[in-house]
Amino acid sequence: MIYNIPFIAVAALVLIGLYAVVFKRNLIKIVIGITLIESGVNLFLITLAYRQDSTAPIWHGITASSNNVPFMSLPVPHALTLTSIVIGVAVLALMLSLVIHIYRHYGTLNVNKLGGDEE
Amino acid sequence: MNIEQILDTLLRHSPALIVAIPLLGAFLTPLISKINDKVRNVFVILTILATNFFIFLLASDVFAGNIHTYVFGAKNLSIPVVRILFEVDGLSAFMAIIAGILSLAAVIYSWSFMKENTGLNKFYTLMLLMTAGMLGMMLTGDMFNFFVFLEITSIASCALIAFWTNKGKAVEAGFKYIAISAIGALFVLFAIALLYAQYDALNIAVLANNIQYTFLDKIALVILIAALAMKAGIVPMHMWLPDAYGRAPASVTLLLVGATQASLYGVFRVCFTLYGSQLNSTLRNISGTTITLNSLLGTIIVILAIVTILIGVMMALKQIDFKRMIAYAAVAEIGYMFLAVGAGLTTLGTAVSMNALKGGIFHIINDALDVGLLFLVAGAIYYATKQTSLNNMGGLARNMKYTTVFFLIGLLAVAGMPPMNGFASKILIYESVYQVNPVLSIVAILCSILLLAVFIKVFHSAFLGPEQPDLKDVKEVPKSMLIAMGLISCIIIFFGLFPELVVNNIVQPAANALASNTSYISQVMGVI
Amino acid sequence: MSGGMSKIVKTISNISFPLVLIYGLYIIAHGHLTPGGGFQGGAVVASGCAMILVAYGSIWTMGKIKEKHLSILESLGAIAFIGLAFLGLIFGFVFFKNFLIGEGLIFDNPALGLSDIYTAGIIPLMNFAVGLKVIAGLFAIVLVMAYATTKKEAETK
Amino acid sequence: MMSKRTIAGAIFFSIVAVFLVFSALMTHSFGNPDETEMDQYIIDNSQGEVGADNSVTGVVFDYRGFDTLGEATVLFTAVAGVILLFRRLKK
Repeated sequence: MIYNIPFIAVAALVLIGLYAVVFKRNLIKIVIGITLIESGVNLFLITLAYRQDSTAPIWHGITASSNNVPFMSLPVPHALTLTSIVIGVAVLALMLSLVIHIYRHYGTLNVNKLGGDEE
Repeated sequence: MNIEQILDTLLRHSPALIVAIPLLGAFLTPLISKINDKVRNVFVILTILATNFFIFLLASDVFAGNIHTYVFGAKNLSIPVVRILFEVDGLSAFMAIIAGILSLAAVIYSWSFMKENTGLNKFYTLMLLMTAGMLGMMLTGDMFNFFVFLEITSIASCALIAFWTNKGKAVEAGFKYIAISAIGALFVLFAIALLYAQYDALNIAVLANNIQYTFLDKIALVILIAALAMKAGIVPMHMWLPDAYGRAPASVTLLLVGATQASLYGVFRVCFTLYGSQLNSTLRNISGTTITLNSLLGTIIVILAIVTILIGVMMALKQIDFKRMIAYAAVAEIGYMFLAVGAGLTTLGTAVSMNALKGGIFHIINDALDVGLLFLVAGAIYYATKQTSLNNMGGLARNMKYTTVFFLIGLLAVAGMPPMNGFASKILIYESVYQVNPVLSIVAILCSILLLAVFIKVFHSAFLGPEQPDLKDVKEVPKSMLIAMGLISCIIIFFGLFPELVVNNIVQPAANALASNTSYISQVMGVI
Repeated sequence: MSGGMSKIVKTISNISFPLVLIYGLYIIAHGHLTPGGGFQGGAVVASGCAMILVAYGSIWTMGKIKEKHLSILESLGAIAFIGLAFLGLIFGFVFFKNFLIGEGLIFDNPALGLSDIYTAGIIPLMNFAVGLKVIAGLFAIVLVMAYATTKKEAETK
Repeated sequence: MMSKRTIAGAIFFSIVAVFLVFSALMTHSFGNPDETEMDQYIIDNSQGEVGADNSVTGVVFDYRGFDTLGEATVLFTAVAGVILLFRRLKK
């Protein structure tokens, strides 16, 4: 039995990401932190799908009325994770474009040195 | 088919169409804009008008007492609920009306306001997407679907906040907004996963029916409320709000007000519907006094609300940038809503509670209209003078007569003066909060007076006063902007003159939906 | 950077691009049978396009295809997707109804219960619509970001 | 010397840490979900109702198809946003 180790890993991933977001002053590191939180949440969703000794929820050449129906893991969390990953890509693309713009304006990625605008 | 049957069919499908039409419009906009700019603008306005038609059609039926459900991909509900469904009750319909009005005003306003800019095809696409996202959040009956629409709204609004990419502050505000909302949304997803892990369901009604209030549910409740309140701009996490409101183009700010309130709607949905059946449960008995969940939650919300109001008003006093000042006033107004809802929560089940909830809900729509109007006026001034700082304005009333009138209406409404709509809702809030705790009510009234003082000062310095030499040949803004501001002003005055009508027909169903979640649950669970 | 990478890289990416393309399309087409689907296959094809972008440089690629064309392609994919959902409203009387199931036309549900490439109703069609959307969308993001950054570098030099 | 910001961050961080660790420990033990009614229904019926061997695709495009529309919209939004941000500013 591995008990709840995967869930502990989830908590660890989210916390590492949150640490980067809260304490790091570099924009790229903050972005990395947000993607780490996202990976943690995705891992949480996908671990929820697992049932002991189960296979992937795909029927290979058999139907539900066959004799040896395999024991399958839960399909809904897979679908949710898929959605969440695509959303993560979208957010990441937008954040990086904003970081590029910020770097062009201020010439730095340090959060503390931003501000003092030209306007 | 006669007209009644057609209307009936449209009514049955309207929950899906309300979201699908702006989405389809958004997908078509890049193609339509190949023709020319005018056709594109007309197309966008027509799309929003069609959406509004369906919203009002649906709302008129929902306010008559029906709850609409719409299952995607199947004719009937089946148990277990595997499919996504939309569930529209009084609260959802009420919020959808706000989003509809705001988006209509925003696109009309943009016609002239944004004319000088490039990239308008994408701008209108994103406006439609943001509208669709807000409406989806308000109508959905599925937790994960709520998360998806939350993300659509925040991604679209982040790109729009940073619209003026040549200004560093705008880009910075956009980054702040996307970082905050991405983290908030991820924690919402985490809480949804916690709920899913226990009950193997994602539907709000099913979850509300099964919820046991275990330790994990408590964690999920705290995470959901904290994350959504962060997106709604409640005080410890309000830092992003003045930046985002202040730097975005005015028409985008108007939609952002709606997006903030969609998050607020999320808080209400979670507190009152998802955990609604657990609200009366006793948490602990300390030496004879029982602490129930609703009183604890209500007290926390009331404290946060008072702090929000105080900080909003105090910061508004200090600002010299017009839009930032209004943004802090918006923070204070959000505090008033929370104050009323918190007061309603502490006294759940009594007549006072019902009055408080009514006041809070009525104030949601009033806040959206009042603050929205002020932002539009600020945008109009920026359009005419290219100034944002109050120090550089003066004597604008001479050349901008209509804008001055609209500003006066907005000013009186925000400060809660009769005969505007703000008075109607704030008097309800003061009355009910006074019965909970007189001190709170007095603080709220004082802050309201301070807000009036803030805006009177602005009115005096920017609109009256000596004319600035470089603002001599300022012209009145174009017609489309006046139409948008006029639309909102008319609704404000109408609400102010007939508050009873509005409270009885629109606010009461929404307040009923907050006060009890049994009809919401039985609509889904009671079918079989 | 504007000239792209060396000749070896260009040649290899020329050879491998069709393979990546076929593999991605295979994943899209078999989405309802094996692991995969529109998003995953689209991401594979888009990464192939990104490989070409890296090998040849963003300025050359921008000369071949503009982001507004990609944007229109993406719109078409999205319209096809939501259009299928609207067709469900028209033919199946519910938004997002899988209206081809049980009709006896193309993409029907097989009698034996085993599904094949020609079953599952609108799912394969939706996979293709989403695949088109993802290919165009992801490639547009990469192209625009790469072009914007290289252009800036060229200006400052 | 810690700044105010760091202290506030540390408090926030530790509160979230407590919440996360508790939720990780309190969740059902790995591989034994308590309730599987909805998912079991999907596993049993995806082949018959949808005609897809892959239950996950059945969920993504049929049972929760509206989510996928939202997901496609998110990507569309991001593309529109990125193109908007990198547009030419002058006409």
